[in-house]
Amino acid sequence: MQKITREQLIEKAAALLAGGTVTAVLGWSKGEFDYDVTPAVFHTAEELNKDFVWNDFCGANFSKYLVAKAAKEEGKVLVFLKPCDTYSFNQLLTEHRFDREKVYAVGIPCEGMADIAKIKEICGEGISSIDCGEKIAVTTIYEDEPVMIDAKDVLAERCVNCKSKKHVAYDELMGEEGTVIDSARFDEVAKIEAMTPDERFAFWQNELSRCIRCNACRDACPACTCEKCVFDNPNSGVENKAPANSFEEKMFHIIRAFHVAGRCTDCGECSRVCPQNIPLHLLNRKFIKDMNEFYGEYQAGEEVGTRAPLVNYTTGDIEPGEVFDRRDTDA
Amino acid sequence: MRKCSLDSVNSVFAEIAKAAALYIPADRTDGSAVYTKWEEGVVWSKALNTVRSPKDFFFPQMENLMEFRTSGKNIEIVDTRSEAEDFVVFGVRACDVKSFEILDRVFLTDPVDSYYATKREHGAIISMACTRPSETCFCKTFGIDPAEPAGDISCWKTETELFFQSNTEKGAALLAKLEGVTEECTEEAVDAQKEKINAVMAKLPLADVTTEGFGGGKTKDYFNDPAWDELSEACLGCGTCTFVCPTCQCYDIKDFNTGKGVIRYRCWDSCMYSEFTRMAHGNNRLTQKERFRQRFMHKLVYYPENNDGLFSCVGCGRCLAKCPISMNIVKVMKKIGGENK
Amino acid sequence: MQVKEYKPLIVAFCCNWCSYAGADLAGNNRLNYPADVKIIRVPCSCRVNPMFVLRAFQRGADGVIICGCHPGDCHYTSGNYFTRRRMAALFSMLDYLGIEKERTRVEWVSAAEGAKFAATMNDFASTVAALGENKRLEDLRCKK
Amino acid sequence: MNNRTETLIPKIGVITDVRIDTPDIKTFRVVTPDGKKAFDHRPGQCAMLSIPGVGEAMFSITSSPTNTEYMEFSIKKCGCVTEWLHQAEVGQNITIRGPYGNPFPVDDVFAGKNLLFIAGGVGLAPLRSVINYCRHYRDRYGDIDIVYGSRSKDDLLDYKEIIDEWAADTGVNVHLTIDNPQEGWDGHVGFVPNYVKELNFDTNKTAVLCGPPIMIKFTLEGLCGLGFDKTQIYTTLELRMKCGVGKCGRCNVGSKYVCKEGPVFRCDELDELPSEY
Repeated sequence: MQKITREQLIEKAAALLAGGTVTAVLGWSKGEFDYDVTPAVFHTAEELNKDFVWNDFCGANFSKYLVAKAAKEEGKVLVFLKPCDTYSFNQLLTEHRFDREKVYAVGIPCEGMADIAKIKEICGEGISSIDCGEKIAVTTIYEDEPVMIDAKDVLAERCVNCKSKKHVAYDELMGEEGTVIDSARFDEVAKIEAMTPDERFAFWQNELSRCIRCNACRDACPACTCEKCVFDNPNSGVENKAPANSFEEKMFHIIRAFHVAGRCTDCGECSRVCPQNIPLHLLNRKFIKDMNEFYGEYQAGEEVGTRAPLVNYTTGDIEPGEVFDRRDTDA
Repeated sequence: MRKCSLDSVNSVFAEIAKAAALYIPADRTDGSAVYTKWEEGVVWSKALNTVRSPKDFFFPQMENLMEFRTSGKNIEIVDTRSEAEDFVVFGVRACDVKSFEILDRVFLTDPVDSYYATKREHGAIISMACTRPSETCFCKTFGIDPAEPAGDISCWKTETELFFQSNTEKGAALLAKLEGVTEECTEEAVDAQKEKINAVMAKLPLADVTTEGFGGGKTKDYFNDPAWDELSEACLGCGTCTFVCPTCQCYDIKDFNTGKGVIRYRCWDSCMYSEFTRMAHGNNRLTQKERFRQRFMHKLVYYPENNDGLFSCVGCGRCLAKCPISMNIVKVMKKIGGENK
Repeated sequence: MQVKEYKPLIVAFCCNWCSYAGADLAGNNRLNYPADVKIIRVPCSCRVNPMFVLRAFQRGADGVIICGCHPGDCHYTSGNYFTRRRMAALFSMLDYLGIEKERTRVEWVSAAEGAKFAATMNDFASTVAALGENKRLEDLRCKK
Repeated sequence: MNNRTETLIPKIGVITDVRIDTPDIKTFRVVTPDGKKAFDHRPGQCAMLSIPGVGEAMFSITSSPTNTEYMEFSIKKCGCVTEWLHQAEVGQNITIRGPYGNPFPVDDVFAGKNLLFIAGGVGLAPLRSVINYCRHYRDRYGDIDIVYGSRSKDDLLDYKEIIDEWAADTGVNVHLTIDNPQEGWDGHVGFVPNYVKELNFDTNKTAVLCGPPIMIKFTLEGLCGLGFDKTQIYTTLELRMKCGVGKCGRCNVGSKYVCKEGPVFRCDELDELPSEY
């Protein structure tokens, strides 16, 4: 259950609209069921009252939408940012992808988002309603009584390993400021690192072979804001619409992860949107973990204007060959 | 009608697999179901449906069409297809079976697409009546009865037994081969099962979605609807909906230079992609709104106009479940259709 | 029939200012290194995009080595420092995906180090040869 | 399986002649390796040409169906396929498949009518096939007027053929124009739409338009201004195509596939389609 209520957010947005501070509100719009929430732009209080939602399924990171919407809207755009979204927000500002003056950012605390797949694992298909109270009450068409689920048990992976409840950017903050969390987000990476090369290869072969190259990971990623992706450009020589074989699957994901390395804030959108449940965050976290180990702790988006590790250097950097030596001696 | 007990379903699979490759829905490591080639040890999934639709078997995401060998100014065209082999797809839901009719009307109308036609000839479909539809299901909207799936053989599953009914010559021949592992039976249990399914269908949250107002000849009514702006506002332009869709059939033909020759292949394409209609001198669909509109207009207006009113959607619910931003055909139908009623 | 000895195909990206000249020197001094090392001259080692490395593997390379000026000696002042970071990250990722780490290497070779160039190539080629053909990052379409 | 037509597998075509028409347009003569015409076609139809590894693209067949020996394609350099073709030499193999699309209704609607052809730039390419077809069966048609404009004298396609053959025919009137004055040009100067208005044609004609979209738009307005009805005017559309047989799903305008139901459309039919071309 979220600490801030839907009504509080509507009230805030309506006041800012009425006061003329903003002309549009980027928010979550309700869907057919209680969990299929769609990002939407609201312009009036009526629209907000009708369709605006804030619940445990508002996972979408709005930062990337600002690139298009801030440029499109005439006035300022109000955006609600969860703590993890604020990192992407800063990162996009660092890269000059939108005009800060066009945005009014309201930080909202987040207690973690629920993963509908995990809920369905517990109560099966046929959900008729979900009530996000103290416990999540899920009613299905097959049972008379709702199934009561502890929100902790169905948290999305990225929220289980939440790295920070702290808002690193906002014009206004609702609720209390959180803190950076000492998360266990690299544990999974370390587990894979500890496997033998053969096991690692088999693991990733199994995961990446599911890729259908729908590009959802790329299109949802707040770090992927190239005007024209190399994988869409017919003149690049690597453009393709289907993963032709295991090489192309790997190439797409290695290059994508590499291109966002140092800029990826680990918001977890890639894994959330993947229709084939590929744990793409494990690729990004590998880069983050490596760079933290090689070049010192760095969190993309923590501050505006910082230099990412891959566009920086020191004269005493570790040699590519030593990377393995060090790990091998550690092991 | 014939039946077997659920405990002995593996012997049925084994019997089918003797003569043809058999694909059944099986759970994979991430928890979702996928059509998997059956062999001893592969377990039939309890999931309602697979993430990817069975259109893959007839219209794969990628298939080689031909090869070119070039030397100097000369080109040689090599047809690289090998002899097609028979295969059986088991556990296809009523909605997905219907999708083959929709694909057939595209690929089997003159001029016939031989790549697709060959696979259709060699493939047999064993369909499966639904037992636990999901909230995302809305096949009834398109006149599909999940209790009466088509296909070469239809199956019904009860708590303990599996029932078989052949619908085509191909199905009858296949069922005849299963005589040793199935037994003759009456239809009572199946009728009871059908009633059960129908009772569930009425309770589904999307039971009231209607195609009323859509169909051929409606282009002018909907094309300039201002609601397209709002609906497409959040669309990321990814291809998820088109790639999980059992009826999306747009494709691209591309060449791959291997260094030793050129492979010409075809792969799925998505009208959601910005490159979809790009030409040397420009693009006629410049924004995501136009691409988004194309997809739904095609399914709800253009396709029925060219195909006797048949809609190019079967209500399988895959796009509802998989869209990263939860925008889908149901929301579009309710918005655009609702406004224009 | 005699079995043909397996010879790995090595792609070496060499910086124009140091390593390429180093390769030249190795040649002038008649130093032996495997003929299956295909040298691609790049203006600076940091010109090597991760895509180059992957596509070399796609097109049939069994090992990829990147040679540049010694750190501090870059013709463009700092190019090879970036190479060092990028390739450390990339190679670590390839290893993470289970691709043999011995197939990739970065080596600093100056224009005066013809002998080092030849020795490096001999060593790298024999390491890769011991691994056998590149199977984990191959594109079968290119292998027919 | 042999009775099946393999729609996606092309035939080999050999370029037997390359004619440089303008600085950026060349005309290619194509036959099969045994020297025959690859397939029969009707005026206005298209063919898919490709170079393996470069791409496949749709081109209108420039030569008349009455030419039974070879096909010609006038191609302007504008994308990767066309650029490659422009470098090709005589003897180069390409692949060809077709014919695709609906032809102009030369044998029914056009029969007995006075015809007015209006083209701009490389837009003459698809019309040349119709014009030559109509000239071949001259007695079936009434007067023929041809309005053709281009950027400059050098950019006029088939200039020699137009002057030597078309203009020499009885009952064929050729009106040429270029966009800007040029030394050595004593003909008309001005844009095609304006020239059409100046020529003030009577409406007892069936008009066929082809050219850049902007020219089509204004010429159409001009013709309507002269009193033409949209049912008297035909044009051709072009969109990205991959299969040519109405299956790959990208060249549709509304429910019509340009590769199947087009590329020839009557202008009143276009009004029925959504404005997405």
